[in-house]
Amino acid sequence: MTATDLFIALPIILLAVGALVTLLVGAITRTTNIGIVIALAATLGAAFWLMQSPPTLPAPTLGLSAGGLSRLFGVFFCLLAAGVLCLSVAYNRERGISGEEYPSVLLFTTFGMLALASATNLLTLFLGLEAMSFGFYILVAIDLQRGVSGETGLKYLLPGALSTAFLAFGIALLYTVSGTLSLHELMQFTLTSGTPDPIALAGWGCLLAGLAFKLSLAPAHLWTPDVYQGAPAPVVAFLSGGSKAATILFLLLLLPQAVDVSALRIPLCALSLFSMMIGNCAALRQNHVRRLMAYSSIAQMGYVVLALLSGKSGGYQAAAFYAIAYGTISLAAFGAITVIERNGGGETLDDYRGVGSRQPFAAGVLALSLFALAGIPPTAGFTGKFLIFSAAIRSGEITLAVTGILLTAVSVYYYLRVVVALYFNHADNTEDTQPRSIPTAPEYAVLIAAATTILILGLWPGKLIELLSRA
Amino acid sequence: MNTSLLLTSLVFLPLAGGFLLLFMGGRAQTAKITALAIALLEAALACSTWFCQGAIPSAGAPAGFFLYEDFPWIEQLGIRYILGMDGISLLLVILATVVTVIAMLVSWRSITEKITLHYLLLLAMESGIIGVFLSLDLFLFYLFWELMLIPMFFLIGIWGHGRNIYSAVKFFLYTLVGSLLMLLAIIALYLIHGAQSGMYSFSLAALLGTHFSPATGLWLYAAFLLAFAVKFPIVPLHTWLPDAHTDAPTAGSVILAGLLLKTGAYGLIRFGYPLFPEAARTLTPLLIGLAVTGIIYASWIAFAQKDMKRLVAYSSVGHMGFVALGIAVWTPVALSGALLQMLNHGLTTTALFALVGMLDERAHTRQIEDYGGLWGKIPLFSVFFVLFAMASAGLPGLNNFVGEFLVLTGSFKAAHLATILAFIGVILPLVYTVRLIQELIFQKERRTLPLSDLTLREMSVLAFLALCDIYIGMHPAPLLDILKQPVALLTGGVP
Amino acid sequence: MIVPLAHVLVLAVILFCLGLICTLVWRSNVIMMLIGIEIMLNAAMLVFVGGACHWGTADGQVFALMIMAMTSAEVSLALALVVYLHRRRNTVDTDEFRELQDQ
Amino acid sequence: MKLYLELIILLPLLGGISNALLGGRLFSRRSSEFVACAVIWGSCAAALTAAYSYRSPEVVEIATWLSDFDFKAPLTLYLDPLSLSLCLMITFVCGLIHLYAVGYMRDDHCYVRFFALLNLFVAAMLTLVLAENLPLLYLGWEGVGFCSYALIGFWYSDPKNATAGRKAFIVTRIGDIGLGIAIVWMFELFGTESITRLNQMGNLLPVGIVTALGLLMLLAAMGKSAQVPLMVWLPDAMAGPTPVSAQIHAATMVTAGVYLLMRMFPLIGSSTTVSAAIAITGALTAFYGATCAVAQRDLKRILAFSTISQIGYMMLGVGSGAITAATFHLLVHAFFKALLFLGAGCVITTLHHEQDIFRMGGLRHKLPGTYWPFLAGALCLAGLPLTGGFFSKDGILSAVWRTGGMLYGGLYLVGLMTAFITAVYTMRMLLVVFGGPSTPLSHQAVDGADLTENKDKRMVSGVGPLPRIMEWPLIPLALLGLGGGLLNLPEYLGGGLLHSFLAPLTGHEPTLPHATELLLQGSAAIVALAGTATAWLRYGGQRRSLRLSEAQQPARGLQAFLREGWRVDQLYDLLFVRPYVRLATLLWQRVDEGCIDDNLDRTSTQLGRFGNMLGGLGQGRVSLSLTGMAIAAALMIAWLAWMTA
Repeated sequence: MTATDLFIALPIILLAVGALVTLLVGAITRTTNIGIVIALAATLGAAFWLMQSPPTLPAPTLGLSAGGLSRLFGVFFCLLAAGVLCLSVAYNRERGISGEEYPSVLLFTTFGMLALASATNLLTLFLGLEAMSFGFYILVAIDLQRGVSGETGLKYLLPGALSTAFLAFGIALLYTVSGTLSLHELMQFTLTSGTPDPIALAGWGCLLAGLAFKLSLAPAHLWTPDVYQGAPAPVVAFLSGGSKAATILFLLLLLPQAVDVSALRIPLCALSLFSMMIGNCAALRQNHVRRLMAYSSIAQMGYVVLALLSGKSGGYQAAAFYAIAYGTISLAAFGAITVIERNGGGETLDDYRGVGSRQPFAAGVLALSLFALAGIPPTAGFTGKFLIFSAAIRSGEITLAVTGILLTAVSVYYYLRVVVALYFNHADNTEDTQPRSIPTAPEYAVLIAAATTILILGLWPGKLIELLSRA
Repeated sequence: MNTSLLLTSLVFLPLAGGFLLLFMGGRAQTAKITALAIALLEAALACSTWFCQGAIPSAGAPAGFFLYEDFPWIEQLGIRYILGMDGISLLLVILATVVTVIAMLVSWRSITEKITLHYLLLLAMESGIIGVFLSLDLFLFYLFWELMLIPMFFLIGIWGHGRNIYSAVKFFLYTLVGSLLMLLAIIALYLIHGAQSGMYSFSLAALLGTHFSPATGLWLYAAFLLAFAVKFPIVPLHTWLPDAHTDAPTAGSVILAGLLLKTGAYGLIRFGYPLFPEAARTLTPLLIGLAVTGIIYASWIAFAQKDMKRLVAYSSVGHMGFVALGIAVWTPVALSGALLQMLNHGLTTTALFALVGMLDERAHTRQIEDYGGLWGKIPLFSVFFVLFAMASAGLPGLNNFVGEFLVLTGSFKAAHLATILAFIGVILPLVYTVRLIQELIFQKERRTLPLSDLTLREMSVLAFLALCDIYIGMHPAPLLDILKQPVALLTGGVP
Repeated sequence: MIVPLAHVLVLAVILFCLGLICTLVWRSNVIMMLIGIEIMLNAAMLVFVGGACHWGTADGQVFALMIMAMTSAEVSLALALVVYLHRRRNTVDTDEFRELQDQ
Repeated sequence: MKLYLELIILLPLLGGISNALLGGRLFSRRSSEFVACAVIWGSCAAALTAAYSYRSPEVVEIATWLSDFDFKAPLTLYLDPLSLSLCLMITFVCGLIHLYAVGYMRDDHCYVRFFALLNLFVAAMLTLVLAENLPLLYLGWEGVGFCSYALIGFWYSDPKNATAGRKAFIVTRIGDIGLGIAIVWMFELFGTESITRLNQMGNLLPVGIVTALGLLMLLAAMGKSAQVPLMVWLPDAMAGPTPVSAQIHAATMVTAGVYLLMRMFPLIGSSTTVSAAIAITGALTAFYGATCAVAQRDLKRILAFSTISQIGYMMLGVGSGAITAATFHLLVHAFFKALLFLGAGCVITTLHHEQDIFRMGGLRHKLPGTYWPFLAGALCLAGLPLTGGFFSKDGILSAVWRTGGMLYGGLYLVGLMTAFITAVYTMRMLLVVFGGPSTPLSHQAVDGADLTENKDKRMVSGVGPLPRIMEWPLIPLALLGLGGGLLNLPEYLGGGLLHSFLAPLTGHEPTLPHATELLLQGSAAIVALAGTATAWLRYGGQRRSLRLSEAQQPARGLQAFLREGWRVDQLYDLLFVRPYVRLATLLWQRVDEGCIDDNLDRTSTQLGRFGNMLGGLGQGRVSLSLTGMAIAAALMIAWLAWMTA
């Protein structure tokens, strides 16, 4: 292992070590928040390292690199994890989720994401993805006091394992065709111009099916609402923002290297269309806020696929932008939901009535993120959608773009329902009975940061777009 | 006068003021007064631009724009921050500031909860609308276009009555469907222009010369038209409007009728026609047909209404039909008539909604059949009511007549039959107006209602509007002069 | 290589399908579903090993090893969950767990 | 001159505005009344000065109004003999009526509104008359319409009054469609709206277009001047206070249609079709009005129908190209009809707002101050020889005769017949109202109980003797009516003043040989006398009480048909009003809400249901989730396989 290797791997190592230290410290002392503090330090440290380090060549011996994209996403994952950690403090305290395993697993998950982000070959990529998924298997079911936690875990784990099988099989087939695991060469061999090898295509089919689960694309989306409903809110924020972004990154590391992705056009079209349609329509009458957000995320991923589909004409940048934007919005939305749900607040739209006046700050952030999801300017969601549809039109996917935009209009309806519940419907007499829960300082910090990012990405997205197009 | 950032401050002063209000959460009275002060300041600022007409615009300004600001914004996408003001924008911006002040004043007492938020939203709304009237970059335009929806949504939803949530959501969705397709069209336009010229830009001036195949142009124009037609609203895309108006609070109705509807017409004038002249010409018969249908259909329906606000709302649809007609035929006289009609409709309908709101505020009913004999009880109110109702019915000497008449004069050459039908449409407003006057103002009192005559605040608002109405009705020349140059540039007429 | 790659692939596909069917059909017992998934992963490993032999590189074999390690971790996690679920509801039938669904 | 013209219009306008703004607060009642009357007389003085200094037609531009690109409609006034003579008449008659109104309204506390509107009306009417371009004329045209609307419904608390006002406004506005279209069309054709310039350009156009334009203006005139078929509003308009009826619905506004046609005659007169149409409309209306008037028993309605009829004469005159005669009749009619209305107002006020002529009687002795002027007016109306009405009506009839031909010959006969009926109903009215013994007001139940509805509830009952100010304006009017003939004497008596005054405008109108003229006048005189005799035979002396007792019975047959104005109201109600109202509701509830809106709502509901179904796909089962993924994989692999194959 050379110095460069170390240089590149340092943030990953930092996270891994952090995870272990957290566990150890937890075993030694029972001080409540020490684990979270350590985890926070690790994530922020990793983020800082990634930010300040200059771009380097790929690591000679490890399957790692520190290119623009991976560093950008690395920073994003670390900051997201830090945000989720901050959100978790109060939530976990009130839900009785104690112990060092929470921050530790969270760090481990981040570790997986970071490994994925800096992977140069499929093995690292796969392992990173799996490491991340492992973390989530545990995280979604970590609130064992809750009756549905086990079910949530089951509903995430079983399809997750199946998707792993598909992924592994797909990668195996691709490897068989190309004889290499290096991303670039593998892509050159498997998605050539002209008619590609049937086995390679079968491999891509399996791979996409596996990834469809992670991205919760229809028809592999059925787990999403259940898991979103059952998991602790901060975990959902991480799941929705982080794991999806990581999966998008997985595809972003693969697809741009291909010679010609037109073979995958129809499957991707179908995935995109089904996801947009099912996600948006199913959310229309949903009364459970988290399930609603889950369907929304299904739909949003449909848009990302639309971007990936029109990759060469700016779609990859759009997808990357949207991944980050969506992650930020998720953090803000579920952060707000976390705050709202603390103190045993309800989860249905009826319970959200009058929250706008009881918890103005959280409700404001939630409303902002909902508008962002709906693609209303000037938010990150709008810029993202703008980039996606630009790419789609540029690559000639007019029909899909028009369908997508019309479904966006449909989607506005259910986002508005939440806003309506927050602000318009006055709760009957709940004003006095329910305590006013005031966000804690970390929550404030995270929500403000996320909301600001949403607005900045909406108003001045230039910097990020530039970074992405350079990467 | 240094006018370098005048437009920017015009756009963002209300928004900044709104943020100021955020810090006054509890002190409603202070917030109210601050908001009004900001709105008045804004109005003064807007009026000050009147005197900039002679100003020499900065380099690069398109012809006709005497104030112009152009800064890079998102350079990676060729998006610039371009604001410009010509005669058309000038009048509409002044209208916007005035109507906002009026909206604040008419809701001075009727809003009793979340007062700060109410005024904050009004200010935010003002920013959005002024932004729409000033932006010359399509991306920026779209941004403001969407931005102004949100405050209105909250205004209807929080302070509305009846089925306000339904109406608010309907309003939002209806307008959004149109504008999202317009977004696609904007993107397509941007890409087509970029591919042709190699320079990707959203600036209106740059995009003006883009060539399309007829089919492409038609589709893109159709998307633009849809977005604007919903806002307009052009029959049959109007059904959101009666609901939104009926259930909105007075300030909401005032802004909706006075300003929001104008943005649709403005968009069509500023962007729709100039960008796609050929497509626009192809669809002119359709637009004319819809406009005339709208005039007759909406005015006819207005006759059957039982709810005053609904009646005024339908009348709005009818009156905007004249604007649509004027734009559709695109002759200099008709277009300046249409622009003037926008202004007139803004003033008159604002007044009518304010009046209805005042009645509602006192008696808590908007059913026509509950009132009667108001002349005997509240004569001052009745005088204003008759005046504005007559203005709305197009009585010569009052403002609406001028606009309608110019539209009809200008459109006769282009569309004989449509104009003749529109003339028939002129009489229908009179029919429902005199019915409304009769049932409200005349006859005997039908129910004992707690009515009191206008307060000083209400009277000053109405008197101001009345003066505007009469002034424009009798001496529209200054306004027409301002419009002359931009209209000539748009239509190719000789000023 | 003694066995042609095609044969390996056919076998792997058969295995994969068997595993898949097992997972899909045996819904009354989580353990059986997990076993089905294991079979699918084994099919993948088989392809890796076959591919490695075909190309004469070690990458595939390393991958297969990694999958093994990963699988064991996964299974341990899954079993822990199963135990937990069984303790709560006294059943391992997955379709019994339907608390979370659209109303 | 500019100053005078400005003053003519501005004074009433200022009077109206200042009364509206300050009346009741700053002004005492007296000063309100004073201002209202003073401005009209001031205007009259200005008109007189203008007449004095008048040399030749003059165009005065006061300010810009509508001006946009090539479209120009400035505030420009045009003074020519026609507008000058009308101005003089309007200011003078209105001045008298204002004075009268001071007395009439002395117990009404809404006097401010009344006088303000009355003044505004005069301003609008003068604008109409003096306008040099059509949009400005339209401004006045609609302005008088609005004032008329507001004044008919002046006693608004009675729905009947308000409805009458509304009807008047809407029906006249229907006619205005024609004017509006004509205005924009002429702008398209000539590129100008100036009346003087338009009138010079008539011969530039094909006759067809001129005809169309003429018919459009005729439509406008039908509305404003209550000609068949748009005459239905005028009888109802009598719901307004009597001075309003006198000023607006007898002397001035209703003649605006005639004025418009006269004004534009150089343009539209070149089409014989238009002339014929105008003449036919006029004759028909004259006949219609007269026949209806015969059967009425409401004093004001008699006068209203008589007005319709007399304006019909004017139209007939215009249609025959006799602008002078029409103007002459217009002026004289204004004098005597205002007089009759004012007289009727005196009668009605004295009788506590009783309007049924069959409950009146013996007023000759009770109200001598009213009776004599009223008699003069009636003589004029009946067209008895040597009165102003005789000469003016004869002028029209001889013009019709002069035009000749089958059509005009027929129209002449109709005119003559109408003259006969006119004499009948005039004398009937006179005899029934003023003749016979003085009977106390009886309140038997009679047919037509609706005749008493115009009572103003707020008027104090038991009005004392008639205020002097209400009677003396009758005298100058009576003198003018009787001596009106002097204005335009026939050729054989030395030629007409008006004729030569209007000559620059009308060109040289051909005149008949003196013998024919005398013959025609003789026949007209005979007809008028015959009518008077007929009326005397039926209502004179003892037969009056017979008719009075007959009137107790409900009207039947022809009488009822005529009394209800040929039942045109019912017909229109059936044909237009009810379908309009029904369709409005239908469009709203069935089309707008039932179809457009409902379909949208239903679509969204369906979409929501569809979504629910999609959401329910998972059923919360893990196995289905796995199946979904397997399906995704299977489909994709199948597609990819199919694609490579």
